[in-house]
Order: sequence, then structure tokens, then C-alpha cells
Amino acid sequence: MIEIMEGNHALGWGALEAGCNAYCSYPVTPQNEIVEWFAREFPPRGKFFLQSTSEIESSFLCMGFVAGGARTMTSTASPGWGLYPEGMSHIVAAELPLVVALLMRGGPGQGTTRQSQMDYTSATSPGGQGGYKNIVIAPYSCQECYDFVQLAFYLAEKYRNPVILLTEPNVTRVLEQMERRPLKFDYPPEGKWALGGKARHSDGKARLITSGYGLTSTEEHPSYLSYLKHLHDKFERMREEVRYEQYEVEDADVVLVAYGYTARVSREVVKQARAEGIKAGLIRPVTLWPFPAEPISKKAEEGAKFLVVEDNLGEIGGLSDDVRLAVAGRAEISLVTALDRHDPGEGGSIYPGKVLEKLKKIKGIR
Amino acid sequence: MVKKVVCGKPRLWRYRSTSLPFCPGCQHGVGARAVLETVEELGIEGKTIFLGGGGCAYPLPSLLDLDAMQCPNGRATSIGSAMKRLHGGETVIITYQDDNDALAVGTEPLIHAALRGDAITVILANNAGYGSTGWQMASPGDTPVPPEMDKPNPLFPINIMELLAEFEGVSYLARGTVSSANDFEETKGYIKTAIAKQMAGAGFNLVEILTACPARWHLTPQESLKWIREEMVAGLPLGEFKNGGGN
Amino acid sequence: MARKGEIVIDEGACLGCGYCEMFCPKKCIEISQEKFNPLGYPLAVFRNPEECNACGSCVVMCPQFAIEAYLLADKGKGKERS
Amino acid sequence: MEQKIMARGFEAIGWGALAADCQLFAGCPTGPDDEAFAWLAREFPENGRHFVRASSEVSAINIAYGGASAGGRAMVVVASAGWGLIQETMSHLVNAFLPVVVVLIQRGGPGAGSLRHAQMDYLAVTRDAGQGCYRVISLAPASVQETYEATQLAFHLADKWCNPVIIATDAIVAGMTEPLALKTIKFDPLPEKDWAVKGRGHQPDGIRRFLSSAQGFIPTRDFPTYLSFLKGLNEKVLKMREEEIRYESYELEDAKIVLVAYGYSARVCQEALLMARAEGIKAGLVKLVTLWPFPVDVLKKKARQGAKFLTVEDGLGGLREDVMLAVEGQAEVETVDALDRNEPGAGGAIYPGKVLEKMKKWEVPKVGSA
Repeated sequence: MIEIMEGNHALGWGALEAGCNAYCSYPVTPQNEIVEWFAREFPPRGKFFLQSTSEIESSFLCMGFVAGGARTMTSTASPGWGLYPEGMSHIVAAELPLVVALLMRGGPGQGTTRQSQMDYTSATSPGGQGGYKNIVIAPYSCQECYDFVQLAFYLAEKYRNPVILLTEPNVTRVLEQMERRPLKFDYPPEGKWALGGKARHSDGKARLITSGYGLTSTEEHPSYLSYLKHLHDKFERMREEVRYEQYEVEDADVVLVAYGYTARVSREVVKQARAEGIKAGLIRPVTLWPFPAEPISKKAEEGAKFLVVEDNLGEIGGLSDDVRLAVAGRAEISLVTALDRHDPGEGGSIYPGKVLEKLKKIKGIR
Repeated sequence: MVKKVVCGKPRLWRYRSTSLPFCPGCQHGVGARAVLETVEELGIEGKTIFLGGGGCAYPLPSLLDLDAMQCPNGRATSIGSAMKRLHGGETVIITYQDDNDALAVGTEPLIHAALRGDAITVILANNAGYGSTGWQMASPGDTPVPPEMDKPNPLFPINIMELLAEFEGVSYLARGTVSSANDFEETKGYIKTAIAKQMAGAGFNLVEILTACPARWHLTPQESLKWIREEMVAGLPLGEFKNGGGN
Repeated sequence: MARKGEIVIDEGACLGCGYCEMFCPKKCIEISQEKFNPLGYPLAVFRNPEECNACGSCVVMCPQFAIEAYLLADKGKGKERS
Repeated sequence: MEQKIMARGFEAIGWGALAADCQLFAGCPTGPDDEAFAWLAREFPENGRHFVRASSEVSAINIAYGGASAGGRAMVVVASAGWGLIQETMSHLVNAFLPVVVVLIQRGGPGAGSLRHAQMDYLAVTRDAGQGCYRVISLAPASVQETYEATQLAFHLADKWCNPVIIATDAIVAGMTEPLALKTIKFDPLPEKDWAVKGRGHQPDGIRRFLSSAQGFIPTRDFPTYLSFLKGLNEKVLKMREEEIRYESYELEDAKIVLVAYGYSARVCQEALLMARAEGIKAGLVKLVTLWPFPVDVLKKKARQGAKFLTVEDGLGGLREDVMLAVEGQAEVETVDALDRNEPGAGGAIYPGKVLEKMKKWEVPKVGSA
């Protein structure tokens, strides 16, 4: 049944579908609508909604919910995201599943209240201590918000590691058609790690959760090195969850690489370019980590040129770095960055016209 | 001749052949005993979750036979707030935090758990200082300054009882010491009342235990207890400060 | 007939802090100058056992849980402390 | 007269701060940075400088934020556990163009990790860990003397670029006791901090000053719009990346295997280098002095000459990514990382023997042969 909905709410309905029963976060533009949805929909269903006093506290309240065995979600926007690294690092260390929706707004610092894609690096090569990894999924439509939040809960529980949904307000604030069709995943059997008091556990034995495996040895991880080896192997296994989409890449000699709202812009550009006889294609990472290097490397081998379209400072880093790693010097990479926005104000964004202009410059067309 | 055990290690203590990871005379062990014996006597070990804070008391959760968690520095109260919601009234959440953990790094979680009236019991083992990080003086809770510090205390202690007493969500506040067997019994009484309040869902409660830290205070264990009874109690009076209220 | 008691000190746990010596009402415990544990801490030693009535003050005050108190009773039942 | 003392790495941070005329330190003791904390607590007040014991790293970095806004030289010392708490303010410092020196003493991670050394925070230090896109110069001392000099350089670079600067050391380098020559480094003069907020009456021109970490969103004197701010930030980062690269190279000329390392693992590599050369293996070392900006060109040059690369880092990968970016697929890159530590406990470390063992995996022509 087709409905009209905004992505912020679709995240909520998807979470509900996935069996999420605890949500805690701190309102910050532009993710306030997500908080409002959970505040309105969770309590009457007997599920936990809690507005915390800061993003630090929401990350640790979520750690409490998860450690108690709840399927938990939190959401924030860029200014709050800077307070999450400590909590995220402890949650990763304690191997707890958590879904984090991050709506990117202009940065750094207080930044703007409108969209950007400038938290790519702090999400994919995380800012917290200890060199850990999180799966990062980038929905670019209301339907995908609904679908990918369910995928995120499954992957979080499968690997017992946080999963980040990285998107922008101009994706989640737009009213779009979508269909609420629940997705089925075979979740792993219920883990034997959640706390609840000894009597709750079938074996009656006490359980311990800790984020300091270098300070405490447990049966599961007797030494710090055995724990690090376990973590390293888990992050390697997580690389199998890479997902991407390709649009008209087969015969393309110029390949755009983009996610989120700039991927929708790029699909429009590919259509316009094809209409003008330019063989352009788009590789769209759905998971930003693990990064889909293979399709990019394949096209680089075939001698295609690349145009990275990201509302970020590409010369400094971000998606462009991962593309450069995948291309490994075999092809020329051009950038469309936040400096190409159509308007100097905070509302400026990347328009198809600008991308097409740069695409033509690569092809040497006036 | 019949030989019957009167008392010894708390039953919920996982046997360790070597000594506890605490300095000689440190009273985290006695604070832990007060909590564990209370949990035993109330018969709630099956539904109790023990949340340990950072600092010297960090190893405690791994050494006892309760569902437990070693929480990041200062965050045990937040984690407890969430777990209490999740498991509801019949689960007992007890956090064991020292003064650095609860009153410095963890001020925000502590105060807002109290404001929200989350029915958890915080055991605040106040030993006036940071032990595991090289014995710094703590900002809160140590008035007057231990003797070896000749300078006046540049930091004003937090009297958590006065700070939290005003919050409606707080149902019970008490401060005791473990500087003698009688004090120990009295403090256990406070903890028993606090847990009973929690089980009745009567809101946030906190029991502060003034514990000795001879190593940082540069005092012998005996002098430390004397210093608690004479100097520390002067700044942080004992007794029940709030009994009643909460939701 | 007076309560007769006895205590056993776990020498692997005792760190010689002296609380037991300080709180024993009958002066039955003393921190010895000769016996030390592997870490080099002086050990608490059970002195004049006939005085001990298993009141448990030492047990409670010991931060290392190193002491166990026993009640010696001929036949009849002994009063459990707690 | 140059004074020489025996000092620990922890103390060298304090001596460097004094030499750089740092006026304010804020910190919250977390192992293993507490010894630096103890020295500062004793010495700063004695030298008429402010020592503020903060309740947590969040308040510490914000106290330093205030010190910098008032035009002072401010510093914080954090350990890995607590590093995650300062990232929001780091991002705000970047937006507001404010200079603060952050000393990170790395310990095992993630989360509470361990109290011992590690080098697991490379990606968090060299990339934008907080919100938004930015970069921060990070220095990696490998000895007590280098720690002392890096601290002075950090204050200079922070003021020069009006940007935070990170000194990323670890508990081994910071824990060592080595001779320290106390000599204040003379840097070329920097403009006055005319932008500092002091109270309008204290401003020489009587005009109020205004600082904001929402530059671009709130129009400021230098950046009327968001795009102008982004251009300014972009230019500044590209200039920093170009001008502030620092590294040391050892026996690179004929090297067929290039070790890339920093901090304590760089010293491990210096030892491994001697062992390799003694066995006729043509090995060289690039020792990073700045983690960011990364010395791309020297590695690119060696890659074109057909060298192979071995990164040596006591972490779970990070440095490898920057070497791969630099060599752009023209060279093999292998790693020695935390999983190669010599013993399973938290105190394990990377030893030269392990580096040599991994070097021998490649059959490299011996010295003297073609």
C-alpha cells in the first residue's frame, strides 16, 4: 500500500518493524523529527523512549539499554555526533549491537542547520579511540530509510557491533512515496550476554559485560591480545557486508561515484549525459564501510575516468580518499565538492547542472 | 566439638586466592561487603545487576557472583537508568562508584538520573581522591584536605546530599562510614532501606559511604579511620538526609 | 557457658593493614613482625585464642575478606551472628 | 647556558609547555597521562601559570577553548580513554580558528582498553574525528627530547595556523627517562592575536571582538557566507598540508624495503634497520614526525623506484591506509601491527626481531649485488 511519508518517520516505522524496543537520543537540528516520531509512537506501544540531557548521555544510556538486552536505536546530527566517539568506542569494545542514525549537516563546529556530507570520514574511519570499524549504510530515499534501518538492526546484532545509518536531512525531510513492506532477516539466536539478574538466565550463572578487556581477563577473552585478534577477525568478516548499486556503468567511460542526495543528483546527470551521447555511469556505494572498491577498481582497469560527487571538501578527504584507494593510480579522478554548491548560503547544495558541467570538462566537450 | 562458621567471605564473592587488587587499608572491600551482604540478606541476588564505575573499584564487577558490568568512567548511572526502565520494577540496579566517578566525570548522569527519579540505588564510595590514576586529590567530597596537603583545599567539595535532596525524584539519601563495626552495620542499614525503596519503585536513592584511602592520604590505616571520623565527617555529616518523596 | 570462638586468617589475602587488630575487642589479633606474605606485607596473627568469642568485628572490617570466624560449641546450638 | 637534566617523557611535555610560555593547562587525570598531570600540577602554579583540574575531558577541552579565545596559549593532556569526549570541541575549535595544543598519550583501546601503551588512534588523530570536514596537524615524538621540542613546535604551529595541534605520543615514549637538553626554540615571530576577546575596553582600538564556532552560518568579519568560510577552511588545510610535512629518513637511498613508522615503533625500526643492514638487506626507514600532513612525495618516489613498504604500528591498521594512498598501487604494502606483539598481556609490544622477520618475507637482493 503506497503511502506518502518523510524519511525521518520511515526510520521509525522501519525500526518498529525490526523489533526495536528502546530509543534514546538528544534533539538537534535536523534530526528533531526522528525524536518526535519515537516520542509519539513508542510509549503507547509499551516501548522505551528517553530524551537524554546530551549526546554523551544518550550514547551511554543506549549502552545500558543494549547491555540489558533491548534492541536499541539512537539518532543524532553532526553537532551531536562529535560527542558520540567515546560512547561508540566503549560500545564497540563491549561488543554491543546498536543502530545510530546520523543526519549530516554543514560543519565543522556548530556549522549550519542544512544538509552536507561532511561526516563521511568520522563515520567510516571512526573518531573514537582504538581503531575500530562500524558498518555504515547510506540510504538516499524514504523507502531506503525504511528498508535499511531494518537491515542495520540485523547487521548490528549479527556482528554485535554498532551500525551507522548515514544520510542527509534533504533526503529524510522530503515527503515521498513509499511502501511499508517488512523485510525478513534470520537474526542470530539470542545472545547469552545480556544482563538481567542471574535468575533470568537459564543457567543461572552471572554474566559480565566490560569495555576494558586490557584491564580484565574473562573466560571468553583471557588476554588482551586474544581479544584484539577476535576484534580484528570480526572487522574482517564485516567486510563481506559490502553493498553497492550501479547505473549504466557497463559501457561508461566516465564513472560518477556518489551516495546519499548527491547520488540522486548524479543519476539525473547520467540520464542527461546519456541523452547528449556521453557514456556516463554511476557507482553508488550503499555501504560506505565496507567500501565497494571492487567495481571501481574494475572500471579503473578498463581505463574509465572518475568524477567523485560529494557535498564535502573532497580535496581534504572523504569519499574521494576511498575512491583514490580503489583506483590506485590507474585513472584520473575529478571532484565535485561542497565548494561547487549553487548558493553561498547554508542552503546551497550540489545541482545536476554543475556536475554535468564538470563531466563535460573531463570529456573535453565545450 | 562442633565448629560452625559465623561469618567470613561474602557468599557472593568469587573466591580469589591472592589479595584483592586494592591497597592495604583501602575500604572498597568493606564497601563491597556491605552491598553484597545486603543483597544476600534480602535474597535478591537473582534479580540484581551490579554496575561498577571507573577508578580503583573498576575490578569489582568481575569479582562477584552477580550479573555485572564494568561501566566506562562516570557512566554507571546512565547505564543503570536505562536498564531499570528495561527490566522494570522487579530488577534491582545497584551502581558502585567512587567520588571521582560519580561526582566528577559522572555528574551529569547522576544529577539527571535523580531529576528523572530513576529508581536505582547508587552506592557512592567517597574516598576523597583518585586512586588508580596516581592519587590526585578529587574535586569533590574531601573537606578538609588530608594532612599531607599543606595548601588550602582549592576545590569546594560537593555535598551530594544537599544537592540532590531538593529533587522530587529522589526518595532516599543517607551517608555513613565503615570506620567501625557499628558504623558498618549502620551503613548496611542505610543500603537495605535504599534497596527497599528501589524495590517499592519510590524513585532515585543514594547511599554515600566515606571510605578510607590510606595510600593517597599518606596516613596509616588507623589514622585514616580517625581522620574520617574527625575531619571528613565535620565537612560531610552522617545520617539520613532524605527519607520519603520520589514517585 | 561463654561463647567460644576461633578465627582463620587467609595468608594469601591479608595485606597487614591492621584493622582487625584495631577492632578486636579482646585483643586477639596482632600484626606480626616476623611473618610476611609473598608480597612482603606483615601478616595478621591470631593471639590468645581463648579470649575470642567470634563476634566477627575483625571479619567485617577486613577489606581483603581474609578472615573467617567460627563458633565452637560443645553440642548445643550456637547463636548465628547475622 | 644549556641545562641538561634527566627527565621523563611526561615531564618533557611540561618543560616544553613552559618553554613555549603556555599560560593555561586543563586536564582530568586518566591513566597513563596522570604523571604529566602531577608534574604540571606542581610546576605550573609555581611559575605563575594556571593549572585547572577539570572534572572530565569534556570540561578540560572547553576550559582550554576559553583560554585560547582570550588570546592565551592553552593545553590539555588526554589519554585514549577520554579522547572520544573532546571531539565535538575539537571541531568547534577548527571552525572558530582557535589554537589549542592537545597532547594524546595513547593507550590500548577500544573503549577502556588497557592502561598500557598502544598506537591504535592513528585514524582518529589524522582524520576529522569530530563533525564536519577538517584536518589538524599532529606531531609524533619518539623520545623525551623530541617530546620537549614537539610541544614547543605545537604551540607555534597552533598560533601560526589558528588551529588545534595534536601531539600523539604513547605510554612508552612518555614513560621513558632520558637526558633532556632544556633549550627554548626560537621561532619566527607571529602576528599579535588581535582577534582575542578581552572586553571591549581592553581592545587597543576600542572595537569589540566576536568569536563564533558557527562561522559561515553566522556571518563574521572574515567569512560573510558559508561558502566563503568553506573556501577559507579548504585553503588553510591545503596550505598546512603543503608546508608542514616533517619526517626523518634513514638509509633510504638504496633501500629496497622501506619501513614506515612513528613514536616508539620508529625506534623499534631503527634497531631492526641495523639488524637488516647487518644481514645485507637493503632496508630504509621513513620516520614520521608529523602524522598529518603525511609525507606523500618521499614514499611516492621510493615506490616508483620499485621499493616495497612495511608499516610498523602498534595498532589495528591505520598507517597502512595512508601509505597505500601515497604509493597509489605501485608498491606492495605489508604491516607489522598490534597482533604481532611479543606477549598476549596488555604490556606486549612490537620488537625489532618481529620487524626483521617480516622483512625477510621478501627476497630482496643483498647489499653488493645488483
